[in-house]
Amino acid sequence: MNESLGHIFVDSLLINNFVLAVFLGMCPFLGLSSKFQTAWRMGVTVIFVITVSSILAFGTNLMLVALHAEYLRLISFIVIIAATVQLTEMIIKKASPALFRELGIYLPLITTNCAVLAVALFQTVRNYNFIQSTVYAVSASGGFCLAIVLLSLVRERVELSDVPSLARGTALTLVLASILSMAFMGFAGMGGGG
Amino acid sequence: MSQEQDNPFLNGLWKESPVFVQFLGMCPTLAVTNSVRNAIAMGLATTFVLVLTNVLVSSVRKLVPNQVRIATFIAIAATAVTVTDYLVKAISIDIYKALGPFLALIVVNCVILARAEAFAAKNNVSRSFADGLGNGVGFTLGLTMLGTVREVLGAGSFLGVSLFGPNFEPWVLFLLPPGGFITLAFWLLLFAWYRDRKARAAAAPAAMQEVHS
Amino acid sequence: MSLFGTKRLWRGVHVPEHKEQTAHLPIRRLPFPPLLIVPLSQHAGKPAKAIVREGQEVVRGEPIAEADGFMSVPMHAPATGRVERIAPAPSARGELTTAIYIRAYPGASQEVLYGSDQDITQMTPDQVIAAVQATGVVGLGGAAFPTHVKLKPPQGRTVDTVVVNGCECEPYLTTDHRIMVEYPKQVLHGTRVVMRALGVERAVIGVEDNKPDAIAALLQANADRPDIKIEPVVARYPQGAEKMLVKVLLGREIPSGGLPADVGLAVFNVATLAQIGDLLPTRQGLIERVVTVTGPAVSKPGNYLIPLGTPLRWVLEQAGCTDQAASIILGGPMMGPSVGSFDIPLTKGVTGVLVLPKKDPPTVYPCIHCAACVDVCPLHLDPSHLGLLARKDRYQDMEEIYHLNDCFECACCSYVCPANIPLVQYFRVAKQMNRERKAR
Amino acid sequence: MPGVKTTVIEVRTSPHLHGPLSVDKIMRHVVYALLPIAAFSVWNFGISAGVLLAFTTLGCVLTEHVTCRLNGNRSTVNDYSAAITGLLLGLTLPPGFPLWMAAIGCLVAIAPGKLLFGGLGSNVFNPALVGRAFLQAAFPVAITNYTPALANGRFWEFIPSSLALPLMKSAPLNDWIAQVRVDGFTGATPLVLLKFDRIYSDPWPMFWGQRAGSSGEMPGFLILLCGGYLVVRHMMDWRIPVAMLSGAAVSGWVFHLLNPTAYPDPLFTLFTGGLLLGATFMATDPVASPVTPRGMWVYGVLMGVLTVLIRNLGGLAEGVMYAILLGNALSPLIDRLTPPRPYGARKPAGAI
Amino acid sequence: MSSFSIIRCLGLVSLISGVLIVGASLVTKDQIRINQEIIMRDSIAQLLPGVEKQVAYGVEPNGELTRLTSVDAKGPKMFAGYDKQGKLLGVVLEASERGYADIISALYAYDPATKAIVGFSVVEMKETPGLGDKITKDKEFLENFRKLDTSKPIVAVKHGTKKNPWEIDAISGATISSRAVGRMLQKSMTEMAPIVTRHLDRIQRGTE
Repeated sequence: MNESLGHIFVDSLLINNFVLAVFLGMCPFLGLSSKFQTAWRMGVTVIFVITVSSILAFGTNLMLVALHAEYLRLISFIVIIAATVQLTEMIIKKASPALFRELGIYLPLITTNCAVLAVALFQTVRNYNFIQSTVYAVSASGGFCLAIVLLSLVRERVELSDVPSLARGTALTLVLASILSMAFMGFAGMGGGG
Repeated sequence: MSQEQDNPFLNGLWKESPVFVQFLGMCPTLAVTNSVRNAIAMGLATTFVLVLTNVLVSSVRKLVPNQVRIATFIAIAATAVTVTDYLVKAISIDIYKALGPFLALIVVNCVILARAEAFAAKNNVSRSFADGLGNGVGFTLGLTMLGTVREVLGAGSFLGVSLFGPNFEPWVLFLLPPGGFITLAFWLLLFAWYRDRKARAAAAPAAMQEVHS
Repeated sequence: MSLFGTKRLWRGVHVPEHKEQTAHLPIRRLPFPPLLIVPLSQHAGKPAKAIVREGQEVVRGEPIAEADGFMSVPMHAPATGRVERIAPAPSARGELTTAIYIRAYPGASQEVLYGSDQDITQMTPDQVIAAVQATGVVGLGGAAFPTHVKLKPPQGRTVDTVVVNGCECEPYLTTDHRIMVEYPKQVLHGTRVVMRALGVERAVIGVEDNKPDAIAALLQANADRPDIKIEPVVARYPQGAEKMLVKVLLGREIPSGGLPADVGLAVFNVATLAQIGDLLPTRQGLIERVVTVTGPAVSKPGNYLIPLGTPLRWVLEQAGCTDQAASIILGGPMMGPSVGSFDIPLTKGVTGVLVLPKKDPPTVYPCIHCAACVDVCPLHLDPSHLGLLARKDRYQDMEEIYHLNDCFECACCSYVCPANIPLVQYFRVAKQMNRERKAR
Repeated sequence: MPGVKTTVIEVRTSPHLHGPLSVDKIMRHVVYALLPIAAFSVWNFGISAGVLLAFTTLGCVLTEHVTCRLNGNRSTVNDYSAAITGLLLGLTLPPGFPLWMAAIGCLVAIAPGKLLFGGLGSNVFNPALVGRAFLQAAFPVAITNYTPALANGRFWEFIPSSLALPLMKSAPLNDWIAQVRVDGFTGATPLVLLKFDRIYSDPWPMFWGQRAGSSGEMPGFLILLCGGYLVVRHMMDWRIPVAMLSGAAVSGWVFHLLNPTAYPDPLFTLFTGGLLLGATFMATDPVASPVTPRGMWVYGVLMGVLTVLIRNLGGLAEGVMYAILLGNALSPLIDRLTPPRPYGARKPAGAI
Repeated sequence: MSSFSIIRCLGLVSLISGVLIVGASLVTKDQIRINQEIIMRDSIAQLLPGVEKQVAYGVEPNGELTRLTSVDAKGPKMFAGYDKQGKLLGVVLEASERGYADIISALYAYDPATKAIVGFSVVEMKETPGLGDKITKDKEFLENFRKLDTSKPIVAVKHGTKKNPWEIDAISGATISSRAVGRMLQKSMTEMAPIVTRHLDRIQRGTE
């Protein structure tokens, strides 16, 4: 498939937003979106991890195809992601201990963020070349970051009002996510040549 | 913890439902529940992976050093998912296509790792089996409940069988992403309302007694 | 700022003035009450120390308490009589403070027989400052901050201009207005005193354009002296707040948490300067002040010259209250506190007594984020968010993120709020809670 | 003691004066301002539009009342906000929209769209648009079934789709449209004609209300007039509509300059679809818009540009609703990024 | 001790994983291929009614054809279908194009004899349910592909305005999806029709 980079970017950032349209990365999206600061940091870390692991996964996939060992794809991707997260953790720890203290608790969670694995799998299934893969990784993770930041700000706002006890918690978050998702439907068709 | 109260199967099935209580594995919960068939297929696939992972983890648990615990569990889960992937493909390509990427993504479904870590790593094989089965069936049940609402409203059918005749106007929304969010929210609200009512009903007699005494 | 001729405040609100009731009434003296209650703390800073005994006879104008340090001012006897007792008395804020009770002699002529002349032109700035402190004058615009303290700018700050506040932007109040109309010479003389103490060549008197007669009187009295500029400004609340006034007149912003001296200014109220101009040449003390007694529920509203320490009850008896009277406010309706007792004495900081009729409490709606409060806030704060945070007891966030401590409670936000949310009240509570939290 | 008779005095908190506006008064006047537009709609589309508007208004008020009561709270319908939501929802629907679907719209707009968040003042998104977005996603066919204005017999005959049976499809409208067609009026809106058939319509007649569309979006002059009334009475913020309309006009103009054949001129952009109605009455919903002065400009311009982007590049003919919903979603972020600089601030105040 | 136990553990886990994965892969391999072939055969049969035998070709970038043995192969493919007598019924080609929501991919049947498209079916799409997804099942729309002329550029036209045999009568309300179908066919035809013509003899023989 020869998709232009612009299409890939708009498509995975807005139209098929990872969180709001494809339902990937739901656990952190629902679980870590109550505070803007947390959400923002999580989003940025995810962008970093996804981009790095996407690049690594691209190389690994080339290797697997050459060795005719495609059946090891899933397991090797998982290992790559776990390794990337470890690596990120170590880099941040070295580079900025302050940032590490703030992010430390979220980093291991990224391993089970399905968006990370999904990027690696999708870019393989869609036969993206290296540049396409990287753009895809950046925009898809950017979409995640955008969605979680928007949700966190909206949730902080809702926190200031008197939400009925019935709706407090996950139900309200889901309703907000649903409305956000409806709003993002407005972008549909933007990539297409109408 | 007494053995009678702590039935791992029943706990996973409803009390600690992965979908409605623990909010684990939200991605497939919302993504593949636009039809009952997909929901059940996904649920069964996840159950299979859960049971397999739980049993494997439980049987090797004493050999696993703490440092590589998570890595080992993930590797086991990935193995189980790869196996499931092949099996589903062998059973029906249609179902395989319907579940799409979410079949492979079972490996990062938090419910797998959560059960391995929280239960299978500490319990014997038979109890872990029951826990995996319970959570798996609970997950399937939750998915089916979501799938039912979404399919009935979104397509006017149940398991592909038309319910309201050809003139029914489907609520397309429920097949789309917002419908997934809103259906889960609806179920949660319903449970909250029910719990609230039950709590009030329980509180009312107590209040009456206080008045009388 | 002066695109349209007259300088003006762009934020804030236009409040109905209600000044017509008293603006044209000359200042009249109120009869002496039988008992005066002179609190020792009528000013910001340390309370004064009593220098009289119970039972001692005092003459009107005689010092009865001395300043306790630099951040304090002396008190003078407001009437000739006998010190009945020195005991706690209720104050406008509700708490009890020590006061000197003076039983006025009914037959006394109440002439001021105290003091002696002094020539300012022969005095050094420090001597002028000491002389100002000796008069016991504090900010008469309401803040009651000791005036002489402002004459000594903090280390490293120099003052280049004196700003005189003749705005009186609070509705109903007309004391400053009448003082400017009737005592322009004293105002100007007081201005020169502080200019001399500060060694400043320039002064600006800002007067709102709804007091044309005051502007005319000042201009006439100042006809031959260009060093004091009289500057009309468009009437708008809260232009009388010093932060606002210096911004409007000179375009300078007093930094958050800072003083006018930080931007080279010293700000004084016209009534304060009129008193200095009046008292300083004869070494007298502050014993009375002009108070506007007004409101829909007052039968004889007016601008009264009232001896300090006169109980509120006496003032209301003399001015007359109608049956509708329900709430009494010391000061203007925007910022003045409502009092809970008739027995509190009027002090140096009281600019007016406002008697309001009964009013049903308004329905309070939820905040609809209409941003009316954001648009009027003269300090460019976000009262809307502050109010929402206050309802959730998030006082710390209010201070740290939303600059709560910059708020000077002008109440513009509460005034415009269509949801009737008592924003200012929330902010007062929040500030108090923050102080308590820090104290712990 | 002649003066002081009152023995009980009330201690109140300052300020002791209050401005002339109150929430219910503002809301009431917004309803007044919407009524002429509703009347125009009834003139254009007849009994169907009238019943639809009455139905959505009553539906929203009733939903709010019943939901409040079920929760054991005082009913909040007296603040008129539910009536506004209902009117706006009705005005954004096609005149022949099936009433049973409109009822669902009311339910969604008020229950999850507003009361779930805590009622008036708490809704992060404009409730009417939440209701409409739900309907758009749920019934994409019915909500794009527009009918011609000024049809013969419109005052005594319903548009056939209005009365579709609950849960059932409405009958196709093509025959009916062919039967009542008036000169110059087809069922398609100018935006749909432009997007899918490349037929350009003259913008000025649209400004005077001569076209098909949602029941309340056509009388441009009336919308501006009614909005102007609210602005003059200080009941509406003028910055948001001005920012949104200029954002749309300028970005539409840029598109037009780049490719005059594919993209319409700015006047067409301004006068078509729900842009005027949305910018005047929905983008200005104070609850869901930023409070900071700079934020309002950013918010307005952003929504205007988004509208044009969706219309010109997206798959939909109309983008106002999505643009406003996205603007609502972004408004907490905008508020956060555009804090007013406090008087005398020593350093630039809080970025992110 | 600990490093030994880590190695032991990881070794054991890799062993288990390896055995399971390879086992599952071996056990299911044949069945998966059968399934895929069944699906492909069914969809070809649906596009070319009466087909009895089919041959799969891979299309090389230089336009050459290679005979395929597995449907799993990478790259563009082409399937030739023959009836009982071994006569060529048509070729089935792949096409894809960006639709309203995401990429639509489809198979269509092309009859080189009449130079017409004679069948069309969507393989994968995410178009709006109720609107765009009508391209998969709307009878009126699929009727377009019973005999669609390819001698002129294929275009989708507004519903009810089809006049020429090379036009596609679009679904009302789903103009974008319909146009995407038109575009994908036109694009694929311009690319593939010459290749089919060039190798027509070989395809008709259907043996290699």
